[in-house]
Amino acid sequence: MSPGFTQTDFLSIMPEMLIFGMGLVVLLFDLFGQGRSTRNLAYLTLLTLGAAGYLDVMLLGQFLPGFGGSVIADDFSIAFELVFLVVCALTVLISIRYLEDRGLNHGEYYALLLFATGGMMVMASGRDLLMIFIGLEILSISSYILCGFLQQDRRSNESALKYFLLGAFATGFLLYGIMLIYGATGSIALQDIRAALADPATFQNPYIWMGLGMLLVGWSFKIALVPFHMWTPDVYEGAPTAVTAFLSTGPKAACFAALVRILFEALAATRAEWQQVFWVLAALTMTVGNVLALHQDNIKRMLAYSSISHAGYILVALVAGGEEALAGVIFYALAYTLMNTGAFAVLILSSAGDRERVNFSDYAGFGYLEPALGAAMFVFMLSLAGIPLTAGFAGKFQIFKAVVGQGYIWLAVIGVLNSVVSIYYYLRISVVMYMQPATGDSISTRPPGSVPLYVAIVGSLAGVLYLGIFPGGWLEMSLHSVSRIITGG
Amino acid sequence: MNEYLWLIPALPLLGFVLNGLVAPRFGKGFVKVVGPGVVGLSFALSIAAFCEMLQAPGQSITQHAFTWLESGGLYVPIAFVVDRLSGLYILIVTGVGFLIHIYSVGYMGDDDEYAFWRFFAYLNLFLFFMLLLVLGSSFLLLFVGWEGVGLCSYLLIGYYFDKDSAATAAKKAFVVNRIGDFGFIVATLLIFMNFGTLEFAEVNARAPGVLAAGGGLVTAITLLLFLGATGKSAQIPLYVWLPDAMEGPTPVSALIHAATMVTAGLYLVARMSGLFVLAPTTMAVVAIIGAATAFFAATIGMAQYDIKRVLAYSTVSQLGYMFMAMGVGAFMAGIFHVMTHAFFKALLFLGSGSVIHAMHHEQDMRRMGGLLKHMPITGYTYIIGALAIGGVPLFTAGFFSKDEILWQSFASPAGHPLLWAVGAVTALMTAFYMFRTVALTFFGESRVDKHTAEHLHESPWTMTLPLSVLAVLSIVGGWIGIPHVLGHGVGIGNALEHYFEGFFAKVPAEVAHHEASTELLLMGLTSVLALGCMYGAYVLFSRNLARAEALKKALSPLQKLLEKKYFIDELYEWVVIKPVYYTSKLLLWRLVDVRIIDGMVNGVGNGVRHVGGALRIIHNGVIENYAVGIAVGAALIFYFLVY
Amino acid sequence: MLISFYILAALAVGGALSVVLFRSPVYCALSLVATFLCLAGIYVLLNSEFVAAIQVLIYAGAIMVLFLFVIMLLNLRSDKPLRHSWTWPKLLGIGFAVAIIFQLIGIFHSPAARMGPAGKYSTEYLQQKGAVEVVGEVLFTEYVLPFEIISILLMVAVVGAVILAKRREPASTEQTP
Amino acid sequence: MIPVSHVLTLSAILFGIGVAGVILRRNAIVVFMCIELMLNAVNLGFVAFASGMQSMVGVMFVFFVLIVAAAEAVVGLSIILAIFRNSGTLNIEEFNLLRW
Repeated sequence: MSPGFTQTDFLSIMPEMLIFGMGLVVLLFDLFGQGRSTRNLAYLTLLTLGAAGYLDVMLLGQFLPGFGGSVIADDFSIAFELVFLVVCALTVLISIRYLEDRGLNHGEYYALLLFATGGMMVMASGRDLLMIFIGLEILSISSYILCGFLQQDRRSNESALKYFLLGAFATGFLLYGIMLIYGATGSIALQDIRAALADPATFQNPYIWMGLGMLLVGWSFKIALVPFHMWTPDVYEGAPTAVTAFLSTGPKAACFAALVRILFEALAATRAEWQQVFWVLAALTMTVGNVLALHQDNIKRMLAYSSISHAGYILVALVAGGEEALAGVIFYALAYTLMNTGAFAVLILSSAGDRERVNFSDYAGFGYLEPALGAAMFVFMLSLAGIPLTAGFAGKFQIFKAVVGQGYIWLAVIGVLNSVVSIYYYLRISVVMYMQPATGDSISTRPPGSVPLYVAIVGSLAGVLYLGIFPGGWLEMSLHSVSRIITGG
Repeated sequence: MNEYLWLIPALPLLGFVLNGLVAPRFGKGFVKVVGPGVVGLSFALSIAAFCEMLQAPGQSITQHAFTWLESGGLYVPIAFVVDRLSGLYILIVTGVGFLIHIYSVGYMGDDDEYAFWRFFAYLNLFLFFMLLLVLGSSFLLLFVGWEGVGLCSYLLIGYYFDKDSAATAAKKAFVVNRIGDFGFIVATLLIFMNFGTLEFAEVNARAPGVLAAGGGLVTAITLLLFLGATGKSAQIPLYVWLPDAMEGPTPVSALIHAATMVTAGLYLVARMSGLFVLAPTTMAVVAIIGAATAFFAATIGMAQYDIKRVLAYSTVSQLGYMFMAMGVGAFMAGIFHVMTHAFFKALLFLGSGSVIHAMHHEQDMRRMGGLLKHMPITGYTYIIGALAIGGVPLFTAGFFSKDEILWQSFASPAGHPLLWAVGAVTALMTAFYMFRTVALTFFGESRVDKHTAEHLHESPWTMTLPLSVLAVLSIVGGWIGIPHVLGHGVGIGNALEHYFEGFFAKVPAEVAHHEASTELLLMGLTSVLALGCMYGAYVLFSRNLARAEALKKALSPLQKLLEKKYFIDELYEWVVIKPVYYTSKLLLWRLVDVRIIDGMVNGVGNGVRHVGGALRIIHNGVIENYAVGIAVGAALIFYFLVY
Repeated sequence: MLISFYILAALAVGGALSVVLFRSPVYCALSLVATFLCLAGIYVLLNSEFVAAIQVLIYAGAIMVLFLFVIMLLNLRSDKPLRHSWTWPKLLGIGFAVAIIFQLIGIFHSPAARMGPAGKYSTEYLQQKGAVEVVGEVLFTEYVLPFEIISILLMVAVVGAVILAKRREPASTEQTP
Repeated sequence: MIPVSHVLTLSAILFGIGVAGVILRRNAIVVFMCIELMLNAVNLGFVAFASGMQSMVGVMFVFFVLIVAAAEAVVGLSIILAIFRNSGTLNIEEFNLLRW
């Protein structure tokens, strides 16, 4: 291997490099601009994300392995990277006001968001286990810090500690899995592992199975599948609301990207087995997530459990495999991002100023006090519940259709039943909003600083409806981008 | 003027957008014009589409709006189809919808501006979804409409959200409907799996080839579809939501819970007739459930005092009738009754609304009486409606459609004399309780309290005009389906039968031959008895209230049972809702989450700490327990994979 | 050589058990250092002097010193005796942890277990070119991208330390009007 | 030559002890130490495989795992410091603000 690198090498990781580089720039600016408003840094971050998105779009349709095949820019990674950029952009938009309300003028926040996003992008484009691991760690460590960002708040501390300890614990399992896979195949590159598994002798090797098991445990924790999910509600509840929005969408999508790559590119030969494991996990995850969400009084916590069950829906697609289903994963990742972040944006906006509103009872009569916000929340809830003409429905439809197409009727039935159950708790907030007399008051002050929040809400709303009514474009792109993953080319 | 079908649902949607977004700026006058206006236009277009459809080859026109989903083998265009079934439906939906919109202008006129535009926005939105449901060419589009109407129904039942009962009723409706939706979704998935398409036309056409007649699969699919239909059309066991749905404003009850939405289940069954005829078991279930619901709801209706509740149970009962018809393979008769029922039931609801409006939202018939002289138009039109539903022979719409159903349940190859008997008894009960309402409300002595009596007045023209139009339709609407035995003599053919010639799939069986005299005999028998019941109810409840009370006393246990609706709501509460609630709460929440997962509670206090072994678990630390979960899960996965 | 491995291994296991069983965090940390040093010894036996060196320098030297520093800074008391925490979820967890150990040992000694194909970095090759030199060469050619990207991780850690651990004034005084 | 399977057995034991420690201990710092133990078990496995297969990949991975462990230590101890300041304890059983 020659130390000289070609243009392709650099092209393949250009968006990631841009994100990381600009993260450092944001840090520098923050250093020299002490005490001044960080709003400009937020806008700089948005600009960066836009530029990275532009680069990604430019790279569409390419197939650029770089650095000895350890990273790749293909349509799969780009599709996911676009999702991450949307996640990050929405998070930045909803964070500005949130941080200012709490007097946290720290530009590091945006730098960390950028680093976390870069980590996710590395995970999506990494093509060996080391790159994926490093991306995951950048993401995880940034997330731990973001969870604990409200340094004075015990809940935030506690959230960070729980996330950190359990996250590191799960990382141990993940690493052990990588180690065993390496031991069995002598390589950490996904393509080489695939080649090694083509040999039936390797296929019998218990290292492979144990390694697969360890990997599944590690990823299941990161994606919060039952029974590895228990940290989720605590961490999500305690973290700053804007960070919760980020955590419940971005990292999960990134882990699914990495998981799909690992399972379909490297470990495709073991599919029959992990399919069975995931079948059980998916059924458990959907059911437990939904049942527990039913009993929550705190909306953040309810959304945490709901995010567990949504991970279950996506997992169903992994069980099915196949182009259709994997396209469903990408489609759902974006759909879930939009509807979930939108809901969080409404939470943050209505909590702006004097009082925090995170309990159901805080939203009594909200639909009449704030018709526009109430309607937006209603649409987000409908989408999460999977009512037609919203992104949530299109995503679920795509997934369940693929699952049925592959013959997993019972899994589909469990999924449908769950999505029926989920209506109850998503509906609960609309019941409170529209059918209980107002006890609270409308958002008393509307400081000019809320504009980014409104942009986030309107943007997610438009996205949810657009994906619901015209799912064709994004679906087309998703389908296109997974074709090569399936064939392993 | 060629690609205009999409406008039919789009116009109400436009109305929704205008009323919802712009209206607050322009005030009530704007809403009064836009709300009904868009529906009127939509009605005009529907007529045009209907006429065009009649001329078109195959009596069906399809127009593609755009492609919604296109992915690997599944191509879901947004396409609208007007054929003989949906053509009739859109006429009913937009026509009756238009009249009810006009009526609402008067009925809701007293509400404040804010509530007013909200009401029309919801109502327009409802029509949009209903039209989507009817016009859609595939299951998917139908499902969009199906969910949409459920949503609007929910919003409109809970319209008076400050009333607790309204909010509860709304929730109940939504929840019960979801149970039905589950069946519908699973059926759709199964159909897609077996047919690879969700287009109605294709599924119906290929059904005999793909699914074995009478096989388990087709029975499962149709039963699941029927489960969906029972949810939407309020049949046993999912009927409980409809009577409670009367908490909504009366025009809503008329439009959604009598004329249109509740017939969506029937539409689904009729639309999928090709599948249903392949499953004799399902057909039998449909017929029996329909007959049972018809009978059961009618008995409850006899003992209710709330005028709207009587009408609600009557609706459930009539819907049961229609399902009975479909169950014996008489799809046409069912759809015929859907149409006539839409006319007279909307009329009855609007009439009751007019009364309620005049009585300042009093709905208890025990506090009415003798209203005919105060509000003649309302009174006479209501009586016409009652005559129609009671089936007064030869000149009301209800007679023809009801008689068709009864005859088919007797004579059709899938029919049975027992079904006929249940249907006939139900018809008699219907005649009885409808005239009970007429007598209690419009005749006899006035039991209205003084204050209200001073303000009694006939409703404004916006309300009486729709009443009059519907009254006319309740009479002439049936003439398109005059049975052969009657029409033959005077040289009138059965226009409806001709219209639906060859549209519905037929139950594969030998057609039993029945004498025309049998039909005439049965017809005459039920008609005479029905007339008798009407007269009896009229006499009993307008002149001899005292005797009615005595009768009631004599039958008090039965009366109580009926008044309390067989305690079905209580039964549901105890058998279904409470157990589910407590299982989930006690078992899953307490056991799994409090004890195992989240076993530590310092807040419980020191006292509890030393109580018993089970609570010792409470001392455990959270993170560790979470880690335990991970370790256990890990070990199990390893065990599965490696060993 | 095998003997020294067993001795080191026994010491490592003993150290590890002490970490779990000692009540005082300081003792735990010191036991952990001992375990790390034993592992470094085993790395030497496995011809990975480079790893052994960084194990001592970074793990035993830097990371554990940080641990001890924090423990001292917080002036932590000893935990309650462990026997107070034997509750059935924990027992269950321990049981399954032991099960995991046996599952792992089971596969390591399974006759079907075999390692991947041998590479070119044989002991002779390493001795000939110099072990550290080879490591350096590989690191800065094949692994240069992860090497660069991991610097971001360190950056994140530094930023995190500042954000999380820096003493701040109560939030209200920093609020911009 | 030391048999690879023996080294791996040691690695399995250390890993299991780490897992048990995480489950058993209540002091956040000690829990974290047990996690470090798990990571070391992984490293040991990597080195064993690397020497057994005459491969460099394992050594590289150990290098990166070490850096990650260092970064985690920095962040983890900062979190522990922050929570100790606010609550005065490191007993994870007392961190119970966030619960059902």
